[in-house]
Amino acid sequence: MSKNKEIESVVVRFAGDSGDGIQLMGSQFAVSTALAGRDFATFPDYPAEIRAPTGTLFGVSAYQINLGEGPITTAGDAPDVLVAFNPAALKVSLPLLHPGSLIILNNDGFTARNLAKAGYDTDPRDDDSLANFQVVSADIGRLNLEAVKAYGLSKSEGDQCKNFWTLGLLLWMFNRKLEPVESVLAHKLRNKPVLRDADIAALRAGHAYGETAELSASVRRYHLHSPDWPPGTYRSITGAEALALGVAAAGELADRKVLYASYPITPASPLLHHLARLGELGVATFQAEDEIAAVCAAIGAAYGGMIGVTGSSGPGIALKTEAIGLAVSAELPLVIVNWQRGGPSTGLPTKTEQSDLYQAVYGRNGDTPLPVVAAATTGDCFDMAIEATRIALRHMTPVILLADGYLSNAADPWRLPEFDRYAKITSRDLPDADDGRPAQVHAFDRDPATWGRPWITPGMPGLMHRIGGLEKDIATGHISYDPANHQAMTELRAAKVESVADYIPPQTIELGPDSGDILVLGWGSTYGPIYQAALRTGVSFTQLRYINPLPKNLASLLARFGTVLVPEMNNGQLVTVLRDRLGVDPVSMTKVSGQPFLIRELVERIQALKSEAAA
Amino acid sequence: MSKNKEIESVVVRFAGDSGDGIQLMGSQFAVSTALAGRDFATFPDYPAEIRAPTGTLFGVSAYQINLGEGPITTAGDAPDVLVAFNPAALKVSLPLLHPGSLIILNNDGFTARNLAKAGYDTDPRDDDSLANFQVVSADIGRLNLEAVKAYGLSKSEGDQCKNFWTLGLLLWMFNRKLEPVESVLAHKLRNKPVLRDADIAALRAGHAYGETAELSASVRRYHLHSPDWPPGTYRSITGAEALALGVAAAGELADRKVLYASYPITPASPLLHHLARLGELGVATFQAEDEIAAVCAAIGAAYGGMIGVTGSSGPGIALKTEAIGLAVSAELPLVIVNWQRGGPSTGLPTKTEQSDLYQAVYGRNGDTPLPVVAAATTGDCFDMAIEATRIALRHMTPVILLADGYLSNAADPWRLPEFDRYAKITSRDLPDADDGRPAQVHAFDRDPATWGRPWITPGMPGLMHRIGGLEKDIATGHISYDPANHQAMTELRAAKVESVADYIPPQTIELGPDSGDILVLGWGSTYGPIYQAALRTGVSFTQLRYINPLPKNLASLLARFGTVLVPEMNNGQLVTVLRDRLGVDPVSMTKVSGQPFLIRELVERIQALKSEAAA
Amino acid sequence: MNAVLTPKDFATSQEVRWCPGCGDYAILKAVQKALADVGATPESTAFISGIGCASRFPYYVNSYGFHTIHGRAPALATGLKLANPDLDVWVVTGDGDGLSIGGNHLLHALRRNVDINILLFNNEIYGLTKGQYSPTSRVGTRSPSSPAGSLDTPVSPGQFVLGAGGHFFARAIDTDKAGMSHVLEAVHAHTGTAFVEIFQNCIVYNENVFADFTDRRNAANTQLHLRHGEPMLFGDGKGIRFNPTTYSLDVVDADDDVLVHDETNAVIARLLIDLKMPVALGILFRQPVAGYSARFYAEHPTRFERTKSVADYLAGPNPWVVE
Amino acid sequence: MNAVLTPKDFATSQEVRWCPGCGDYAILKAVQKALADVGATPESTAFISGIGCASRFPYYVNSYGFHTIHGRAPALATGLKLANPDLDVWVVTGDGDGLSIGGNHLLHALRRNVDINILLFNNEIYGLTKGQYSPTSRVGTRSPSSPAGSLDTPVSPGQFVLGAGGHFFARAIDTDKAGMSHVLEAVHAHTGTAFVEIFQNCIVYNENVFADFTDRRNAANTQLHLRHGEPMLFGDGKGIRFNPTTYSLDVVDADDDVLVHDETNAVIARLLIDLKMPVALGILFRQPVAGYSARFYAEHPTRFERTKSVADYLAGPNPWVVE
Ligand SMILES: Cc1ncc(C[n+]2csc(CCOP(=O)(O)OP(=O)(O)O)c2C)c(N)n1
Ligand SMILES: Cc1ncc(C[n+]2csc(CCOP(=O)(O)OP(=O)(O)O)c2C)c(N)n1
Ligand code: SF4
Ligand code: SF4
Ligand SMILES: [Mg+2]
Ligand SMILES: [Mg+2]
Repeated sequence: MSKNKEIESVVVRFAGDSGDGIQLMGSQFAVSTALAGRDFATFPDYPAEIRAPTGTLFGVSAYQINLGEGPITTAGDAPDVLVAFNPAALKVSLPLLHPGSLIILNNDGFTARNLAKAGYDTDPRDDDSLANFQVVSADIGRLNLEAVKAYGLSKSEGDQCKNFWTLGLLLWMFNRKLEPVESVLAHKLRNKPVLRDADIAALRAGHAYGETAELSASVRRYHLHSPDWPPGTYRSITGAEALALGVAAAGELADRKVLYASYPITPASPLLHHLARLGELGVATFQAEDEIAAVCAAIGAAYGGMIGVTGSSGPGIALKTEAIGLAVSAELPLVIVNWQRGGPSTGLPTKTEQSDLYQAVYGRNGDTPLPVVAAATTGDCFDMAIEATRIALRHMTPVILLADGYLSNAADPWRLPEFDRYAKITSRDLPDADDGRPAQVHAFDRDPATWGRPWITPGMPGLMHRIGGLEKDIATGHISYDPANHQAMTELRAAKVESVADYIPPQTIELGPDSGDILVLGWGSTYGPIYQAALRTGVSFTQLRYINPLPKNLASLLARFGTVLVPEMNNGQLVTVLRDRLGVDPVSMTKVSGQPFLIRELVERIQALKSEAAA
Repeated sequence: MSKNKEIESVVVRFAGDSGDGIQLMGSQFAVSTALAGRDFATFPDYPAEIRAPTGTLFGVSAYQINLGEGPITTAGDAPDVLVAFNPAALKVSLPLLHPGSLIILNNDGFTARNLAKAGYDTDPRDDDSLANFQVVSADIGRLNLEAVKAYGLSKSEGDQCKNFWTLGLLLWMFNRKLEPVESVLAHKLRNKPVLRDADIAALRAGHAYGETAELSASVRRYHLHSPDWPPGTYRSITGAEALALGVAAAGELADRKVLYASYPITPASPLLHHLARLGELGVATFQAEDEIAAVCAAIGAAYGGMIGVTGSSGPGIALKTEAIGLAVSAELPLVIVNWQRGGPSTGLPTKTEQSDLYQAVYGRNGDTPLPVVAAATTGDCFDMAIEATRIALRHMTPVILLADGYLSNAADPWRLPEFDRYAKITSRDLPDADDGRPAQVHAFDRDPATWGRPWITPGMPGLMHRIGGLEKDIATGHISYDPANHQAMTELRAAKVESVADYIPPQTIELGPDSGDILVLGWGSTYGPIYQAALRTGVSFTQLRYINPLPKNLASLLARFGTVLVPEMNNGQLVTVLRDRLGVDPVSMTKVSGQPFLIRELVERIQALKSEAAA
Repeated sequence: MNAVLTPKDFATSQEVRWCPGCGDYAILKAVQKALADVGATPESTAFISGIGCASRFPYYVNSYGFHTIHGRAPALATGLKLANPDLDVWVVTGDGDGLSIGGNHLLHALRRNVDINILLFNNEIYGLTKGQYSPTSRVGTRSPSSPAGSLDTPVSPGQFVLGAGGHFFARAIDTDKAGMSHVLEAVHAHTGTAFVEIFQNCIVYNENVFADFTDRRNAANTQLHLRHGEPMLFGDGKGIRFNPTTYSLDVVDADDDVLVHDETNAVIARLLIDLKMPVALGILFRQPVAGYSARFYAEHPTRFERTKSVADYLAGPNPWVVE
Repeated sequence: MNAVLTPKDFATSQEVRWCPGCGDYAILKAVQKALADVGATPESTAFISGIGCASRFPYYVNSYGFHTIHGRAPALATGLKLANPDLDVWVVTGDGDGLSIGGNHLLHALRRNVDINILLFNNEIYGLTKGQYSPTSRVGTRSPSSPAGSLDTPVSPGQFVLGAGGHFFARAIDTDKAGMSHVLEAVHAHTGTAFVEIFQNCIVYNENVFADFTDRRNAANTQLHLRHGEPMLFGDGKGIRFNPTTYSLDVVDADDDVLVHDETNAVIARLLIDLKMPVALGILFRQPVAGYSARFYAEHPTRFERTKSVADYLAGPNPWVVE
């Protein structure tokens, strides 16, 4: 059982080889949890290798889910239940567990070879290394094969079903119906009837195994309350799914088609994959030859009147920076999504990090400011995609939307938004081609409130004009080398980004009093753990979604607290921005391990600050 | 005569069409000035077009030189003498002049067509628009053609000589001997004897024109004192020439060959051109297909044991950032020279700016710190190229050296350094291949003082190892996805850059008392104008050469002044770095016009601060 | 389609900023004339360029124009064409812009067969950056960056285009009005990527580099003007024949059986590209096939029309309701 | 040169991290064997790769190795080769790494003819990023990024290499030991850029995409193994003939006069590249010419040896002295 007092929840971790179907099992368990109306949060944690050699420590693929009454905002610090398919999976996960946790082992995975690969000299099931835990070891492999032998699958094919056998057992432990999972399977495998029936048979066998009393003695079954959520329709959604829907929604709200131009890269690819299936929503995707071509195609599409969106992760964004500068100079709308991952360079592609903030805010040649926003939760990816597009079109500027690897893959329950209530997305009205002014002047006739220019696109009669990356006259839009004009244009570009602050919501406190000793200020995907830590320590908490420009009231909000703690999954990059823009000097808490913050880590740090404050 | 009290100097500006040979005339005048042992500073100011259409305002090419007793550190705010070859040249330059200045006009350039092109309704020589100036108008075109008609050149060829005719006149005004210029010409045109003789004839004719009393009435001749310079051998040098020699010097001091891999771009190309001629100094150049290939080739060369250097300007550096991250991760030495120009995007290619500081300090994905240094003067380009290489090899890291378009083209007198006194450049000692440790461990056995690793290069027996951009184990150098290791490596990379501060000179005051009301803190090519402004206002002045990390004593140095003024040719980028790193909040003075600071502008601002301080 | 437009209607107020005598002037005139001749309209025409002297082109054409960044015009043009397949999209690039930094985007535009017209102004030099050798410069070219002469073997634009799977390759000389308009009209009519190499004289940094075959006085003997279905004749009574033993093209007397130009024949096209003297001009290779941007929409079930609302998608496969 | 080394001497302690059954394993074995066979030494050998499953290669070879960034290996290898022309520099890349993001660097390495050996593992898919279609994927390839099938016409590695001016193009099948060693030894011996397309089976995302010609049971009829100077024979009694009327290759009976493979013939090489069935394997094209890195030094007066000191250069043309 979860050690945490406030919340009735259970943390389950599935771990095995990449080939064991861990991610599928985990996501199916999440679906079942969702349909059972429980709150949850998930954390898929898989290796960089596609199918790392079996039995190796680095090849362990894991899926962690935290479920219960809620509010649940992280996948949990420590598993209460661990399912380990082999010795490597056990060894890698053990340090995470606290004493008393339940460990379910697959005996058939504990071969001499696998034990050796995991570096076990003696079988941990036989020595006392698991003494502090409650261990259930079952011949999952064998039992599964028996369950599916009727279907005439090869040994290896049959073995593939054991994740469903195990899932069946887990569903029994959590008093779940099998139907929902079975119907999902029936649909997914409609073209592979044999495999479908085998998987379902395995699922039922695992469930029966629990049922037939062989376990009920040793294993407690979980009766979790359902959270008291606001009424509405809910679904399970990953950040990538939510952001894809957000991009499509932005197109619908602006009544324009969308071109998402991208080049595959971890962890940005899922967005491309999801958008590739949204053609019916007016979304087209273009897989470019590289990131430079992708951003340029998106700019070309924006020039042509589509909503141009591109996405990548750090290394790919680096390649896009020159072209992003062109979009700033040409005053074209563009949304750039950065799914951050571990850096520098290729770094840790499958691990999460927030270390591209410098790149987003400062990372261009020239004085080239642009708006930067960040999504805080999986569901928030939907809204921030819309916000980013809204800013891009209103101000005619590229906008960087920061997300990260954790958000891309993690799944949470999401209450469907009332989409019909969302405001339309607009840009400056088009000029009258016949009002006598030259088209070149029309094209740069900016709105003094937003500095957005009219979005005139090729094909419009009478408004032909030329744009480019050379400095242009502030009034006529023609090339200009005039010194005073360059000064004026530099100030205009800065003023444009500052003007965004006139349109974004003021920063609000998420939790706790709106003044006091300690405020925890986060940004991006750290929302979940900070929320829990603040809840448990009673300090105030706010999460930044708008990073450049900062909300106008942020300075005064921060001033109401004695200490501001800024936890980041980087080496202190938001702190630089706050020092630069607000002249404040918050306490920086950094974690650059490729792993999300643990609630525990944050709680400890906050407690320490509290005692300092008290002392 | 110069209006400035402190310094006996004269500012001369040549202006005409790109085709008039203005830059050649200017540089020859500079050579003559140098050989006459006068101090000087030059500022070539030419259009982006190769040969802009004749007579147009945007096509005006100008060359300004400030000469005299010195210390002279800028090309001067306002010309005392303007030579204008056509109406456009006059119109563009007029706003710079102060009343009483001497204007020399080429009558033959003042055709109806040219007047129209320059937007003159009436001929400025006839109306009173030049009333406040001393005007000498000569039929330079005609007189020149007469002078060279003996050589049977075509009209247009003959016309090409008029810059030398004019140069001859100027040399007369400044009491210069003709021989030095003539011998330079004789060498330059040794393969074109006819043209050589014609140019020399034109030169003599122009000189004679002044001599033969026709002018001496109206024009005063300048008798400038020579500066009391420290004894030594001097030469005239541009920043590009100095940096090229510095790169070669770094190779010699490290006893390694150099590969300069680059892709042409304004204003970085001159460095490539100069280095392409230094093969005898062990410098090879490689013109790559693009900037990405250039930086990668330089990294490959560094991996192979050469000193790898690449250079570009903002847009090209943007393209290099991904690969620079690889060099950080692989811990390889690399020098990246950024000749900054007007941005954003293509911006103002031929104008100068300092707006790539953000990009240099913060502009990468991931937590990817690297050392950043900047050259302050043309001569300083020599020393900072050596310093950048020294840091790169000592710490095994890429280093960014910031210069700009002004430094690339401007020429100043330079006292030859005593090269034999320069310290050798070294990197960590190589390990003993046979000491039993695996080569992979050898390769990452870092010096705890510099965090530099041994520079093991392919070809060395027994030390074969693998490197790459994935995160690696801090001890073994093998790929590692371990969270704690990533944390440790992130801290190591930060510590490495911080450790550079242990080896760089402390920040010193260039001018004025070392504590007081006002300190002007500059960086890069603003040295010249700030020096003069500080000299004239009596405030203290210091120029930053080491920007990341900052000199250790900088904080305490700044603390000794009431107000710190930071003038920059950008929108306040160094101020961000100072706020971020030192928590100070200096007064920012920005100029983003593509033009260097005028001494006057700085003096006014400093005076204003003084009165505030007084008030 | 508006037949009454004249070349003047495609000129802008902008002062042209090339060097006096630059070959680009002639190209500009030829393109403006061709636009009028084919009945193009300014509003449905867009010129996309990279960076370089050649890439200044869009400023001087009265149409939509985008002077982008170095080497990226084909990628940007691809996005524009996907946004609005009805536009006539022209890409203007140089030998450096297109074949040095921009080579990858040319490759992929060509193999995808995006419906754009690419004009590569080949002057075998980097003009705008003051005369360094380029990827088409001949071995031994002395330039500021190669004072001892360049080492690099040049790339052949034609071989590159065919190697990339291009379906249209043509050549013209900047000042050859007839040749230019013949080629430009074919370009405009072509579906898929049309690529033209224009031999352009940079009088400042590479003067007369093509003079050996562009010189009018000897053009008859140095230029082979190709016409589909017509025999390959040039000079007085000379012709081209395929030699099946050496697999090469021979110059022969017109009466010997001379090759009849089949612009769909890639084998001959590649031999024509390499032909040193005479130099093959006109449409060397043409195989019209449906272009990428056309197929992009045609082959998509809803042609990316918004047939559903996001509201229909929000719930996903497994929603649940909380009362 | 150290003849006693065995393939094992080129293996590292690193655990190989490809999927079980991946074609890369066979390639690794073949390369390690070839290195031993040609007498390479670990210290004078360097493997440079980009990013991708294929690009993990250097970790598994006991030599110097650099796993660089996506698509840039040829550029980095060029710099390395200039720094140390005595090294054997191998570039390992994939169809995405080499022909998608890296196309421009391949183009320029090839046309410069840099002395490096490029092995392109073509599995017609992006493996490492979980199976999106690649520039060599066939039209209609269903993948996560092309659920309705890809539109893009694939690039032909062979045509690209010849179009770029490459002088060596060969092909081999990952699991064909004999074919691999034949090709790899020729690669090692070649001066200039040697390029090999290796058909590599990605069992996870593109299984058996080459099965139609790699399947051993029918190899005799589906594979044409080329040997310079030998007739192009395959299957039982079949051969290849050039048809001078259609300018194409026909499959004919062995007794009809069959083409004798001349690996220096670019015309035939291009036709062989396009030959669908049988698939041409081995060395399709080879024209040894001096490589770039060799010429880089050979053609420089001082070979970049430091024959003077900076001290000699400081004064410049016009120094003056102040006492
Ligand atoms: C990213 C980037 N790199 C380099 C440059 C500098 N640059 C501008 S044009 C050019 C080459 C021009 O040559 P080409 O494409 O042949 O055009 P031309 O001037 O000869 O017409 C270069 C290197 C740039 N503007 N941007
Ligand atoms: C700059 C950059 N863009 C994208 C990626 C993501 N990425 C890694 S490998 C790869 C393609 C791999 O395909 P291929 O080269 O065919 O190698 P394979 O995995 O199939 O062997 C991509 C897109 C990256 N690592 N870096
Ligand atoms: S430099 Fe050459 S290409 Fe450029 S405008 Fe001048 S003549 Fe034309
Ligand atoms: S994904 Fe494909 S290419 Fe990559 S390792 Fe697995 S089988 Fe090999
Ligand atoms: Mg050119
Ligand atoms: Mg592949």
